[in-house]
Formats: sequence, structure tokens, C-alpha cells
Amino acid sequence: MSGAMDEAKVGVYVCHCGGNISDVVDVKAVAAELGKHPQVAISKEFAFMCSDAGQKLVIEDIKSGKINRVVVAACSPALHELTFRKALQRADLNPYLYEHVNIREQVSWVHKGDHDAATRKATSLTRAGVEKILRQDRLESIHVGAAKRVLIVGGGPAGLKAALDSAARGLKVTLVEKSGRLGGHLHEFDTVYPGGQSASELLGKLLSAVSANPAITVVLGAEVKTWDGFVGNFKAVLSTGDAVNAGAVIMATGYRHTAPSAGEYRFGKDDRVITLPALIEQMKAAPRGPLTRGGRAVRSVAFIHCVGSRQIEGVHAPQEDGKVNDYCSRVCCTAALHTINALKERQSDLAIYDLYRDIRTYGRGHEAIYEQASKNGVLFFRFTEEAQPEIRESSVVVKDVLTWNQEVELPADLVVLVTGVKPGEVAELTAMMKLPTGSDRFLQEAHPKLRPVEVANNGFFLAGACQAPMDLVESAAAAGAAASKVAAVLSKDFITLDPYVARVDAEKCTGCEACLPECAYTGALFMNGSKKAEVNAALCKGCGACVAVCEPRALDLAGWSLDQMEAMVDAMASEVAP
Amino acid sequence: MKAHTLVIGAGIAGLQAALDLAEQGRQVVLVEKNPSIGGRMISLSKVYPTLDCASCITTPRMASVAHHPLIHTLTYTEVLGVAKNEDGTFRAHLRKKPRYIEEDKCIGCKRCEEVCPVYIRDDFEHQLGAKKAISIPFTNAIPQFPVLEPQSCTWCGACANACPVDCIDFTQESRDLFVEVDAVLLATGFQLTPIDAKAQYGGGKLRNVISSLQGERLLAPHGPYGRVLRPSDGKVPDSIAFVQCAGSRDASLGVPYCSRVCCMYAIKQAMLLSGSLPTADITIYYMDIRAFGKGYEAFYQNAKAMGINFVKAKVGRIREIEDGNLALRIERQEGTAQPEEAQHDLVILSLGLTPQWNPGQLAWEVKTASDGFVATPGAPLDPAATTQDGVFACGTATGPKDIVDSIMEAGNAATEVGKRLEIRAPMVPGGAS
Amino acid sequence: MSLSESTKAKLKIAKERHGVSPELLARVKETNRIHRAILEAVATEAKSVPDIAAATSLPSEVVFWNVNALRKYNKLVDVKKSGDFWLYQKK
Amino acid sequence: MEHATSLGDKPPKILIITTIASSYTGANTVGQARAQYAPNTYILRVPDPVMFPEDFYLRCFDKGFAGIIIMSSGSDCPYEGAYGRLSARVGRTYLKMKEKGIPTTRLKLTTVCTVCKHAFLKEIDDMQNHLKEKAA
Repeated sequence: MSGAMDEAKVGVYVCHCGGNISDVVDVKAVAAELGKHPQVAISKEFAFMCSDAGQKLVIEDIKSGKINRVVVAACSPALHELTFRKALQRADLNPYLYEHVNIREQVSWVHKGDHDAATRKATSLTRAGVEKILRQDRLESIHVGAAKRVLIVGGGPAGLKAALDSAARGLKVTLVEKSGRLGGHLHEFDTVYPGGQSASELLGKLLSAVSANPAITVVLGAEVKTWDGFVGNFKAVLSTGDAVNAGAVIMATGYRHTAPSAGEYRFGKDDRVITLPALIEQMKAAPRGPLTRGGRAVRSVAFIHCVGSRQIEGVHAPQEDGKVNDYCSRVCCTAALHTINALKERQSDLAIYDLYRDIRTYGRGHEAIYEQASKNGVLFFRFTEEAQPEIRESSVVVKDVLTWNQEVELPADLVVLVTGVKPGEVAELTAMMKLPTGSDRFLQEAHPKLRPVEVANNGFFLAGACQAPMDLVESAAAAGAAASKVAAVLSKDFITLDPYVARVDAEKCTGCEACLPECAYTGALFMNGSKKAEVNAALCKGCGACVAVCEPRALDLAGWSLDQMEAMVDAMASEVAP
Repeated sequence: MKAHTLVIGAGIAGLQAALDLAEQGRQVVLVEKNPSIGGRMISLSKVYPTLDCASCITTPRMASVAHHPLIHTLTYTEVLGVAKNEDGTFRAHLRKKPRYIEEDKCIGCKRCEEVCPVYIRDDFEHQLGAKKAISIPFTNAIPQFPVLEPQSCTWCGACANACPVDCIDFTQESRDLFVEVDAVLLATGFQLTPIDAKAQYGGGKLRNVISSLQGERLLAPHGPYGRVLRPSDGKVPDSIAFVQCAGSRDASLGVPYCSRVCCMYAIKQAMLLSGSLPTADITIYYMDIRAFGKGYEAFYQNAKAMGINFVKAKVGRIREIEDGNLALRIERQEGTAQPEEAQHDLVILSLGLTPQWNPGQLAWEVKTASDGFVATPGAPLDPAATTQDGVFACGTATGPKDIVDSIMEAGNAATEVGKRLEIRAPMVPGGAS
Repeated sequence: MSLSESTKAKLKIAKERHGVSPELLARVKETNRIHRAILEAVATEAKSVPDIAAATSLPSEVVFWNVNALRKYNKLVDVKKSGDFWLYQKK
Repeated sequence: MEHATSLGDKPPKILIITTIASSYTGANTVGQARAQYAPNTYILRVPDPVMFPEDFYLRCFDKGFAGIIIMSSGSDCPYEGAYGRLSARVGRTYLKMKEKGIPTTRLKLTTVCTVCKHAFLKEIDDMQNHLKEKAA
């Protein structure tokens, strides 16, 4: 690792930053002091190191063979570390043999009143930079080969769009669908909100495009049976026996409707009580004429929102796993109102009562659907989670907070429970693929704000409602976003990864395994056949947790080794001449 | 200049789309009219529901864009026009506004700002804070170049005298640029409905009635006061109200739609306030709480459990009473029928979101919908397409949206742009373009 | 202040091009006056915004805005809280 | 090399361990605002302090640092589970410090973000005052 140390010749450059540094720090003294270091071959100060002239100094000194490692003491590395790494590259020197020391933001700007102390500190910090770079290797970016195929699990609209988008980017696609047909929940709808397009037309478009695309292989009635590999090179065997070698995976495993719990709102006991999906199915099956129930015309309908969503412990019966669904299912408010408007269109004299907790018509065009429902004469009643509506013989009773908690009895030939959604049945799959799920059982994204379609596990991406409840517009966007990430990962023949990962000196490794429990990334750190720790650079994120517990110091973080850090601390602790 | 794509707007959506495209090997010209990239997100305090510091999670993304070899970022640059050529490419006419400094010389040291004698109101702080006639836009701005505002400059020359690199150029002029691209992506963002739009809420004249974005700055750790204080006299507020739908779901303002983010940012701000002012009373007057996203409902329930007071009520009128305190006329929609008056010492209006920019100003076929945002006729399956072939849109350019949904759309837009480029400018085998 | 001849020439051009409104000059003067008054008021002891307002006969919102301007440019610091107000002192 | 105890009139040195993701940028923010703090503070930049074994801190004390402030990324930490591991590590370091008779107040684990100017200065002030009290 440190074989290069003997021949190391460091060039040190101290920047004036046009007075920003030199007005406080005696840059000449810093350069002079560093010049005394036995392995510093050149030590200079210069007015503006970041200028072309400054960079040229460095490049010339490298090219003339005087130095083979560089330390620049100047501003924050955020501003110019990359500038100088590129300069090293132009001089044909490994760009990682560079250390940037911050003596502006963290010295001259914050210690204006004490020139001597600032100078001493700048000297110590620069010396620490020298000690670090003396112990630095020529790091190289890590390249991993990549199969130009993406495996997509789930053939609903999100999976279909992701497949089309990926294929359009020149990738091969294997689309695995558990059921016997593609299209998922899109089959259930007549029209979709907010635009009211025909669901079957939209689906038809997707399906014909998929079947016409030779790059997409659809495997129906199949599941992933075995799983192995890592980003660039995943290996799956399907229940059909097909083997798939994919560079990346898009999960599009979708959602399920929640079912009311036994007896909730007399569901299952009273045949007047149905769910919203059941109503939509009935309306689709009989697209015209008045609604009927048990052969009788329906004159009044009560919709009850938040069934299976926004559940409160102690009020609602738990789901199969013993937990309540405390999340909002996002899609049901607008879906219910969209359906209500369709009902009103075919049967304008139908009395409709909408019992809600909050109306969440948040999306583009949603509020207009809510307004249309009001205009259509739908009556709205607001209840609280503590006082749920009660289903009676031929009515529903609600304590309406909008009219000062008046108890209102509403006639109801039909009661529609606006049920929520929960993730598809993926427990086995996620266990096999080692994918994280959240407390809401949906697949867990890498960051809930900034990385919604990525998973912490490299090479996995999320499309649509497997990540959270989503409507069709949002699922399409998520699918496109996932396809974008896949295109980025697989755009080249290899995947380039940061070199700052853990590495093992096999000679020092005693095989004690103390490091294994420290690693949070499955597969990144393991014991190999010769009982030595080994790092899979494609999976390691470079946190260094394993380094801390390795007593023989066999493990280290490339670019941030413990030896380097200790040498830096020593340089900072030691006193220098003022 | 030639590139594969022009991305207009360097807020979080534009940044994400530019990064996605560049990561796919595509050349991007990213144009931003403000002096720094980062958009609205970089000015926020923390983000819901994670309560991550907005600056901390935006800055790395900004830096990745700024350092990406395939992204050419033009800040402080306006789009004057975009024309479609016969071959299907686009020619954009851009104008780089003068900063009055030479960017290749400037070292971002702020000495000009320190010596400038003219204090002016800081747009980044939504007027709550001060800056100088020449100043770096904000702490984490990228690039770290100052801007001189000629309308506030007395041309005293102090900045030039202090500049160690002699980079101030008082006679600098705007510079026109032309970019040829295969696709255009609009990520032009939103603005708030004006705070003076509603006379019944004081028409912008009440000193302690502030906008939601001002609320963000108040709560930002590096905000204008360094802590939560109210503008009229620097008092630590003890009773703070949020008025929801103060610019949305209101046809009289021309904003009949829901602005989608206000419930959640108000809840977030309320939680942050109760964290920094543990004894303060915090009330949110609302119509419906729309906590629809992942983890949002739990966030809302947490806020309730923390003691934030949620009142379903319409706020009819706000007026200033003694000491800058405010009296709000409340019409409760639950509990009691009688109108009542509530007093608070700081009021934050949850203003609505409207488009920042109207693409129809340019002579091309990009249309807006009745809500003023860019029309997306391809939705639901193709939500990024606009009425002009080859022009795409994402983020709040196509309607109010929070950060995560904007990022999702940005990724999708990058895919749609990528698909177009695959046909018009196929990648050379081996990865290079 | 010694400006180079070329800078002086450029300033002259800029001044002609953009003009300097009398309102701007008046505003700069007024701000300077306010800043002097505030700094004087807090020169020896830390004061709250209402106390500075009373001492300088300036409206409290004007005082507060300028206090923060001075604070941002390191001419003033907030030292401690007294009741509902923070106290500011000259740096 | 002189030892910490023989620094004469110079204030004892404080090591500040910062993270690339958060607190290192936070320290730059302090600089950009030109806020001033004492120069006896030395900032070390790392991906995550979770890489340091307990003995690393003891070694730092040995080498002459009087106080160490670990400015972690806290909940903003980009590495999975690293913050939990780090605090456990620091907990074990406290035990070792006690064994050696080093006051545990000389090591502080805290969280500083990219714009936490006040928090950054306050942590330094606190440690500074604490070390002064100890010395007095």
C-alpha cells in the first residue's frame, strides 16, 4: 500500500487568494516552514492558485518530474478541489494524489484578529495535508461490467411504461407478471381521473406497444424464484425455468385494495354495503341506466371515506400483520368523487351523500372534480375518527361536525365504502432480494424526498404504487423516472463507481469476522473461501464502519485510511514555529 | 452553442432532470434566470416529512450539477425566445444579464459586499433581510459570484477599490447567446400568489402578516434574524397562526385549484416553530388537511400530538391592533356557529402557487391550460409532453407539486427527452456521444 | 480611496448610463443616519428593539430591519434575551 | 514534539471531526459569514466518524488534543445505520476514558448541518469554556 512513499515528492502551493488569505496568514512563512519537510520537494506561495497561471505552476512542476504529489492550501475544497484534480490529470498524474487544504473559510476568514495563531494553524493544517497525501495511493475509479437488460417485476401500467421507456433507450427488457395477463388494475376502470380518458383505450395503447416491441420479453404467470448477483449483473431464475441476467431491476409490483375488516360498517353482513372497487365494477358491467342492488333500483347512496386508511390504533381493527393502516391512501378521495360524478351523469336524481374526514383533492384537475360533485347536488358530511358513521336498516347515521355535531340520519339504499390501497404481496420477493420495506409495508425508497425511485441497494429501482399509493399520472411519472435511472446506470458497457470504498489487506486479515456485523450493506463485506474478509466494491458505500473494528488494521477506507487520519492528527497536534 | 437539451429553470426539478440526462451521456445547457441555481428549495428551512435541512440536501445536488462535465450552466440568464427549426431542432435565444463582475476572475471573497455602502432589501430573504447593492446572493449560492444591482448603485467605486482581483466591470453589458438543441425541457417553477391580493388579510400592509416563504426564511438556521422573531419589533412571538388556503381554492383570486403543498408546509413550519418556541401557541386554520403523500398523515398526526391547534375555520378578516398584534375574524366550520375573534402576534398566510413563467410569451406552440400552468395533453401516461413536439415540462411548471413529486416528474421528463434523443441523436456505441 | 484612471472612467460611463436617482442618494443617507443612531444607542449597553426605537425616535420595524442589516455585516451582535426581546450591542 | 501540557500560554487544542456531507460545509458557512472563533481548533474532514475505533480518540488525547468535538451528520447521515454505530462507539470510548481517568466531557458527540452556524460556534464555545474551567 505504501510502497510509493519512498519516492514521494510533494509540491506544496500556498494561495494568497489576493489578500483573502495573505492579509491574515503569513503565507511566505507557511511555505517556508513546509519547505523544511524532508519529502516536500517544492514549496511556493502564489497570488491566485486557481488562476490559469497558478494551475500552470503545478502542471509544470509535475511535468518536469520535480514532484509527484500535490498539496494546495487555499479556499474550501468545495470550490477548487476538482479544479486541481483536473490539472493533475492534464499533467498525467493520478488525480487522487492531490490534497486540498482549506486555509480560507476555515482559517483566514475566521481568525482575523490573530495573525500568528492563524499562521501557525495554517502551517499545521497544510502539514497535515502533506502527511495525508504521502500515504495516498493512486486510486482508480471502479468499473463493473453491465448486462444491458432490465428485469421489470410487475405488468401493471407502471411496469408497462417502464418496459417501453427502457426499450426505447436501447435496453433489453424482461417483464415478469405474476398473473396471467398484463395491465394490472387498469382493467378495473371505465374511465380514469382527472381527464376522464377511457381506461381500456389507454391500456390498449400500452399493450399494443409492448407486444410490438421486440426488445421486450413478457413472461406471464411467472415469479422470480431464485436471486443472486449485484448491480450490473443480477441473476434470476423464474418459476418458468427461464434464467434472466439483468444489469438493473425495476420493481413495479403495485398495490392491492384493502378489504374492510370483518363487520366494519356491516360489510359482509348487509348486502347494501359494498366497496368502491365493487361499485366501479358494477358500473362498468352495466354502463347505462339506473343503478340497481338486488334487482331493486337504488335511489340513495352514501359514500364513506377512509375505510382502511388513516386508521387509528384502538379505533380500527388491525390488518393481517397486526398493524393498522395509518397512512392516507391518496387516490381514494378523487376516485370516489370521479365515480360519484359518473353516477350523477347517468342518474341525475340519485341522492348521494358523501361522508368524509378531509377531502383530499390535491392534484391537478382534482379540485374541479370536487366542485363538480358539489354542483351535482352531492351532500357532504364530515365525521371524526372517534365518531364513525353508523349503518342502520335503511340508513346511515353520521355525527356531522360541519353542522355542530348534529346527528343526521341519511337514507341509503346503497353504502359504498371508499377503501384504500396496500402494497402488493411481495414479502417473499423482498426477503429474497433483500429489499427494504417501510413500516407501511410499501417498498422503501433510498431517500423519501430526493431519491423516490431509487433503493439503497444499488441497481434496484421503484416504479409506481409499490413505493406508495399513486394515481395513474403519478405512476407513469414514477415509471419514467425509474427508467431514467436505469438508462443512466446501463448507458455504458460498464458502471463507474467511486473509488472511496473499503478494501482488505489479505495478509493482515486474521479472519476474526469482527467486521461483518458492522456492515449495513448486504453483500458488501463477506468472508471468502480462504477465510479472509473481502469487499464487493460494487456494494460498499464507503462509510468505514468496518474499519473501526479491525484490530489488525487489515481493513481500510481507500482515500481515507486510518493511517492517514492519524498522521493528520499528529501534524495538527504538533507545534510549529510561529 | 450546441447541446442535446436545453433545460429552462435550475430549481430542484431542472437540476434533477439535467443530472439524469447528463448521467445518460447527454449534453445539457441549463439556464437559470436567478444568479444562483437551487430554486425555491435552497431557500426552505427544512423539508417535510423527514425534517431534513433543505440546504443540506439541496447543496450536494447543486454541486453535482455545477461540476458535471456534460452540463453547461448559465445563471442570471433569460430566455428571450425559442424557435423550432425545420429539421425539428430548436434555436434558443438567451441573454446573459450583466453581474458587473468578470466571472473568470472573481474568487468569491465578498470584499466588495463588505465595503459597499448601500443596504437594500434582500430578495432571497423575501425582503425580511438586508443585502448590499453588490452581493453574493446567499451563503450556499452556486456560483459564488456577486451581482451588482445598477438601480441601487451609487457608482462610488468602493467595491472596485476593495476587489483583490480587479474583477468589477462597471460597464459590462448583457450578452446574447444562441443555443441549438434537439429538445427543450421546461422546469420553470412557481411563484406565490401576491401577499397583497386579499384586502381582507391586510393587503400586504400588516407588519406581522407574512407569506409562507417568509416563514421558511424565519425558520431557516441562517435566516434573516438568526431565530424566530416577528418583523414589526423583533419580539419573540408567543401566539402564531397559519391561515390555510389564503391564495388557493379561491375563484375570486383566479386560483380555484388546491395548491397541494400548503397543508404540509404549514404543518412543518408549525412543528419547527413549536420546537424553537416551546411555550408558544400555534394554530392552523384550515378547510381540509390534505396530508396525502408518503409519511404525510403520520406527520400530521404527530403535529396534533405535539399540541399544534388545528381549527377548521375560515378566516374572514385580519386587522392590526395594539403593539402590532393581530385580530382574526374566525368563522368556525365545526363546534360552534358564532363568528369570533382570535388574537395572534404573528400570522403566516399559506399563499397559493401560480406559474412562475408563461411559455406562451415566446412565439412557439407551447400552450398553457386554464389553470395557467403548462398544458400536458399526454397525461396520464405521458405527463411530460407539452403541446409542442420536442418540448417537455416537469415540476411545478405543470402545476403545484412538492419536492418529491417534482423529482419524480423530472426523472420522467428526462426519460421522454432521452427517448427523443435516441431517435434524433443516437449514442455512438461504446458510450460516448 | 485611490481608484485607477480606467476605473474612474468606467464609473463615469456607468453613472451616465444608469443614472443615480436623488431618491437613492437620499435613501443611502437616511440609512447611514439610522445606522449611526442605532449604533450610538447600543454603544455602551445592549438594548432591545423597542428600547432602541424609543432612544432614536424611529419606528420599531425600521429599527429591527436595520438592526439585522448591521448584524449581518458584523457591526452589531445579539447578546441575550430579556423577556420577549433580544438585546443587541455594538460589536 | 511538545506535549499538550507544555503548551505554555497557548490555549489547549481542540480537534473537530466533521463530515463531508454536513458539518464540513457548516464550517465553511461560518467562514462565509466571517464569524470569528478561536484558532486553537483543528478541523478534520472524513466521510463519517464511524470509521474511528475507540482508541483513535484516546490517541488524539495522548498526542495533545485537550478536547474533541465530533460533528456528525445525525439523521442526515447518508450511510445506513452509521449514526447508531457511531454513538455506540463514542459510548464505549467514554468507558475507556473513565478507565484512564480522562474526563468524558473532553469528548463531545453532536450534530451540525451545512448551515448550522450558531450550533457550530456554540459547540466550540462550550468546549472552550469547559476546558478553561478545567484548567482553572
